[in-house]
Amino acid sequence: MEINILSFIYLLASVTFIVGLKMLSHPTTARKGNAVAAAGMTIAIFGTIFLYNDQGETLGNYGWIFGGLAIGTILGTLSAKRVKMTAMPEMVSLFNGMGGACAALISIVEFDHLMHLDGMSGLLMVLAGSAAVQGFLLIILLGLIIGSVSFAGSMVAWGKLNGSLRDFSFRGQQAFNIGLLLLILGLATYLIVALPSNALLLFYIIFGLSILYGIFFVFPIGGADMPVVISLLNSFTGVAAACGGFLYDNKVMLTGGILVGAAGTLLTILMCKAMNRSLTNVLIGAFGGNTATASAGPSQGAYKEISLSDAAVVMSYANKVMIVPGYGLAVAQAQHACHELEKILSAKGVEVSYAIHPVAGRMPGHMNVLLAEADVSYEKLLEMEQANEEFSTTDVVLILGANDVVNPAAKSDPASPIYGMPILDVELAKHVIVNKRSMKPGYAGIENDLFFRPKTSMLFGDAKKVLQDLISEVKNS
Amino acid sequence: MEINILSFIYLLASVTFIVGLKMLSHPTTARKGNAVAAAGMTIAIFGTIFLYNDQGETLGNYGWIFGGLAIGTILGTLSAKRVKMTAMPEMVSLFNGMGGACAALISIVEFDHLMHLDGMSGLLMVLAGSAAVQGFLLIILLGLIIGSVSFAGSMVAWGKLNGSLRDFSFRGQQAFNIGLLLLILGLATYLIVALPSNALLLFYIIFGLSILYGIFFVFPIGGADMPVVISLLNSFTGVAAACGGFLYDNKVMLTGGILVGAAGTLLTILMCKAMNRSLTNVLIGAFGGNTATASAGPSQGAYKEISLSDAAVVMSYANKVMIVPGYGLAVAQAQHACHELEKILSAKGVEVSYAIHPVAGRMPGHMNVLLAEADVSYEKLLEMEQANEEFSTTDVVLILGANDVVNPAAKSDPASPIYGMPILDVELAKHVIVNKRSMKPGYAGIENDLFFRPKTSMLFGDAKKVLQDLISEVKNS
Amino acid sequence: MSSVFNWIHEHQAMIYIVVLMIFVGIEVIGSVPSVLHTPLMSGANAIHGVVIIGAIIVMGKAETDNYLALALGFLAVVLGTLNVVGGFVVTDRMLEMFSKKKKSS
Amino acid sequence: MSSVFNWIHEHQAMIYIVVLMIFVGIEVIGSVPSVLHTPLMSGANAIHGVVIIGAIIVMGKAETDNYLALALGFLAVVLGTLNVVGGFVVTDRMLEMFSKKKKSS
Ligand SMILES: NC(=O)c1ccc[n+]([C@@H]2O[C@H](COP(=O)([O-])OP(=O)(O)OC[C@H]3O[C@@H](n4cnc5c(N)ncnc54)[C@H](OP(=O)(O)O)[C@@H]3O)[C@@H](O)[C@H]2O)c1
Ligand SMILES: NC(=O)c1ccc[n+]([C@@H]2O[C@H](COP(=O)([O-])OP(=O)(O)OC[C@H]3O[C@@H](n4cnc5c(N)ncnc54)[C@H](OP(=O)(O)O)[C@@H]3O)[C@@H](O)[C@H]2O)c1
Repeated sequence: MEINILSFIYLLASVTFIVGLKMLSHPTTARKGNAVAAAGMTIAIFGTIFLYNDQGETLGNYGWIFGGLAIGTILGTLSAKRVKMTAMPEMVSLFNGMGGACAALISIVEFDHLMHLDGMSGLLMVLAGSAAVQGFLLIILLGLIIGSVSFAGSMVAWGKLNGSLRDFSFRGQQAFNIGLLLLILGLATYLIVALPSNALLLFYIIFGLSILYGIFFVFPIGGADMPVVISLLNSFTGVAAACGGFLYDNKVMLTGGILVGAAGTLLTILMCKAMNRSLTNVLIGAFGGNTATASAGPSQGAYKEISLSDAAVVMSYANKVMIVPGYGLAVAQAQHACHELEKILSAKGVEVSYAIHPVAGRMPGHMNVLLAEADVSYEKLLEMEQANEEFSTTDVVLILGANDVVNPAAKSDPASPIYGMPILDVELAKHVIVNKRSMKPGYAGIENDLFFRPKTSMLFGDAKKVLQDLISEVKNS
Repeated sequence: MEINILSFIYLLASVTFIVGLKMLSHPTTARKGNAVAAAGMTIAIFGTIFLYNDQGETLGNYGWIFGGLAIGTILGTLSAKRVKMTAMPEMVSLFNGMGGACAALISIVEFDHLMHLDGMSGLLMVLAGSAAVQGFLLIILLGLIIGSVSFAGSMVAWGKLNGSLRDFSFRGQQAFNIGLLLLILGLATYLIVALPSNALLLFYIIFGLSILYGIFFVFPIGGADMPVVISLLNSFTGVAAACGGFLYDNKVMLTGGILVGAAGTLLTILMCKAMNRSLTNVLIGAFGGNTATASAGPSQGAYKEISLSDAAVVMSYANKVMIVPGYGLAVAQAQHACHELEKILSAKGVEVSYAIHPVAGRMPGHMNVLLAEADVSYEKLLEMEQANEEFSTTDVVLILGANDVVNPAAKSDPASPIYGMPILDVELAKHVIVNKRSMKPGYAGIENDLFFRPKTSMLFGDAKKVLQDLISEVKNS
Repeated sequence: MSSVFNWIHEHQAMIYIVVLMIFVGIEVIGSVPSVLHTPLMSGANAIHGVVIIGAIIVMGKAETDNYLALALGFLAVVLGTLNVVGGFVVTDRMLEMFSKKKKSS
Repeated sequence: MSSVFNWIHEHQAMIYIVVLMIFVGIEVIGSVPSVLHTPLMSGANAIHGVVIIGAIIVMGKAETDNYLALALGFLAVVLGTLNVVGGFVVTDRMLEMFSKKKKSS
């Protein structure tokens, strides 16, 4: 009986996942969609705990299970609540890694179980013929490999995003990676087909190599591309979860996993499209290896600086100011100061709005989230196309920690790695003031010709500090 | 072995159905999509014939099967190739009815089979317990009822569209229909639960009542709403086919049937939306019963006529002429004459284009198909929104057999059954010439105030005849 | 109630397929332009002609002395084929019109 | 080759579910605006946390003297829960930002 109810609960949960994901992809219903999926997940979890029944065998170890759930819930909630908005992608990457690790662990325990079979069930297994065992092994290994790659890759992505890991690649890494992958697949095939006596050792070797592959897979990819990589690894974890569904003939794991696997893959492609790049281009790393040379180009001459007070004056007496926020603004946590400046300028009769490039920052929607946090009103945010129409009537463009998204090389230099990406045409405006800390390049690692143009003046310093100073200058002017 | 290949073929066919339907809903891929689905269907059919294997039992009666296939193919191809473009919806309705009948026949044979079970299989059936038999019966009856309703309904829709059946309804028909449906469901439940000794008789009674219900269901609905009804019956037949899938545990029937059931239902709703009406409104028949009164309103005064030669002169000396085609143009098969007139006017330097209302004619896209048949170029066809912008600069609007789609009551009279439907604002133009045969109303059965407006002149006669006369007049003028 | 859950459990796979197929059916034609409504309806109509497979099975399994089954099965095969073949051919003809139109533009 | 067909035949239901789910997954997020990419990724991330159910089964089935299984199972439950709970909470926080933004407009 219980198992019948559980089947129904699983069906319900599968439907909530689909409906939830559907709702998540529309702005007005997104939040409710998340809640719907979460509700489905909750009933699936508790249904499993209390109603699971495999030919009469129910679950035990309730202490351990609830202990694990409690610890996970507390840690998960706390870290998710505490994390700064700008560190969200790291957090997603971390959680994704946990899911991958979970899938890998399940495979490890099940393999261990398979190796130590004894009594009735062991006998049955052998009787059932090797084909069934091989299918079982295949799924266990798939879960192990995909889960491990996803785990290791996510950890590297996390490290890169929070700045503790630097890009790293060596000559021939591409070939090395492919070799490693082939080795893993070869060993796995051998294990399944031959089932040698040292299977357990082989299994752990495959495990280790998969972790290694995950690391080498993500390491050479540029930090700016991490959101794409995380999305890809996300769909990997989905497939790993689906392997669990095959393993236990568990429909909700199967459907949930495949759903994420498919949707995640499409989402990855959509993300690449938003940056006007192909997935292969991201993975083989136009930013990472090949074009390291491009960044070594010589500086294109001299740039002009502007003093804080001059900048304040220019903006105070402008009719229309456009602020272009970028990754630097997020790093400096200067969104509140930025909103402050906007309000003071508006009070002086200046028309202020924000030009939002779709891939400014480090994740899609980064700038929207950031400015929303500081209560900037929605109408003041202009999308790229809109903004590009407004620039020609703008007096001052204030660029705050943005770089690649205003780099004219994207339009003019076919050799540039960002060539073809649509950019904000700030040069249509009368003056361009650029705030950043140095002349160092942005995440694509390339020079920005804009900084050397006659219309441009540099205003060096940390975005938050500079904005605060600007505010007091404007107040006094 | 064969059965394994068949499973694969079925999987492939299911995928082609999905992909085909997906491609069918985009203009550029639609035709290829149809071919993809057809290919999937072909392999599924031949796969079944040659590879089917139910526990060792293969199919026989190849002569009958191929005979049936041949007859069906020849009849189907010939009638589909011969049918006039304007009679397409009737044809679809007819084919849909065939599918419904096929599903009902399958149920009849299987029920008969069940009643005459003997020997091993009969024993097995009884041993399997009544629950299994009941499930089987449920599916057989569902297939029978839905298939029969779809068949009978489609036949009535077909009759209405080709004009051999008139609308017909009586007071309390709605209640009668609901009662009939409840009776059918009640009898079916009784049959399943009690399995009385006179089951076979009961079965045929249910069959007869279902046919009756199908007839009474469609009869009161206005002929103009037939495309919507056909779409709905189409999704019914899909569900009936899916019942067959349950019956034979046949996945391709199941997936194909459910796919059409779901997509057809959505399509029905989309069609209603295009006419700015709700599905209930269509089914309960705002046009059919309730608003027969609305059509009885008195004529709103006098109308003006225009002579052929005057009409020819007005158009020849216009700068811009807009043609509004409607159902009457299709009935008169005047599309070629219409194209002819357009060419002659263009040769005289008049700018001519067509204003296409989305629900002009009797099926969505009717006018596009019709004019395409006469080789009218695509750029000359304006969609409603576009056309409405152009009317204010238009000198002459020539309305050819359109009525409801230019009825201002849709905007001004909340009591009108078509109130709320967007219309073509022909009155923005300088002159309006209306061609129809009489002052009779169009399919919504309501008066059209436009005909009595000062800007409007009537040009009575069959559209084809009138156009031919206009052409010679314009040539001579 | 419990028999409902039991039924769901026993036909799990079928039910999942049905539910997912409903989602697929709805999503797949989500944004169809209204000119394509008729060809799409017609194409869908041809696809449910898959019921022909049931007719073939009925026909192929009928005992050679069961004339009712033979006659009805034969009729079912003919009608099902009409649905399939006629459906696809009519749809193709409709779409041919559209593509002709496209080319001439 | 024949064993592939055999495998397909035997796991038919599962394969249909997988194939249909792939279609659903792709269709469902067909036209997502780019601002929603990150929350959607995060939400999907939470959903694949359904792997926690496997962890619970592993844990619940472990014999009480099999310390490896107990330890790894426990770790799996903790990690899986982190994925689920953290995933949904983070997504909700992101979307909260958006809805606040909407209201203030
Ligand atoms: N949004 C997405 O979805 C996404 C996803 C993947 C990749 N990307 C990539 O990320 C890049 C985004 O472009 P972007 O223009 O926003 O950023 P960017 O090109 O990475 O430039 C950021 C700039 O901010 C400056 N900066 C750093 N810290 C600062 C601080 N505390 N105060 C002031 N300035 C500071 C840096 O210069 P200094 O060091 O000299 O200060 C740097 O040049 C694009 O290449 C895009 O393709 C985006
Ligand atoms: N397109 C769709 O998808 C669809 C689907 C369902 C319902 N409908 C409905 O169908 C209607 C379509 O509107 P419509 O304006 O195209 O057509 P309509 O309102 O039905 O009017 C057609 C007019 O053509 C005239 N006519 C008939 N035969 C003629 C001939 N041989 N020569 C000249 N005129 C002739 C008729 O008047 P006489 O008898 O006086 O000649 C009639 O008034 C709407 O009510 C719409 O809601 C459309």
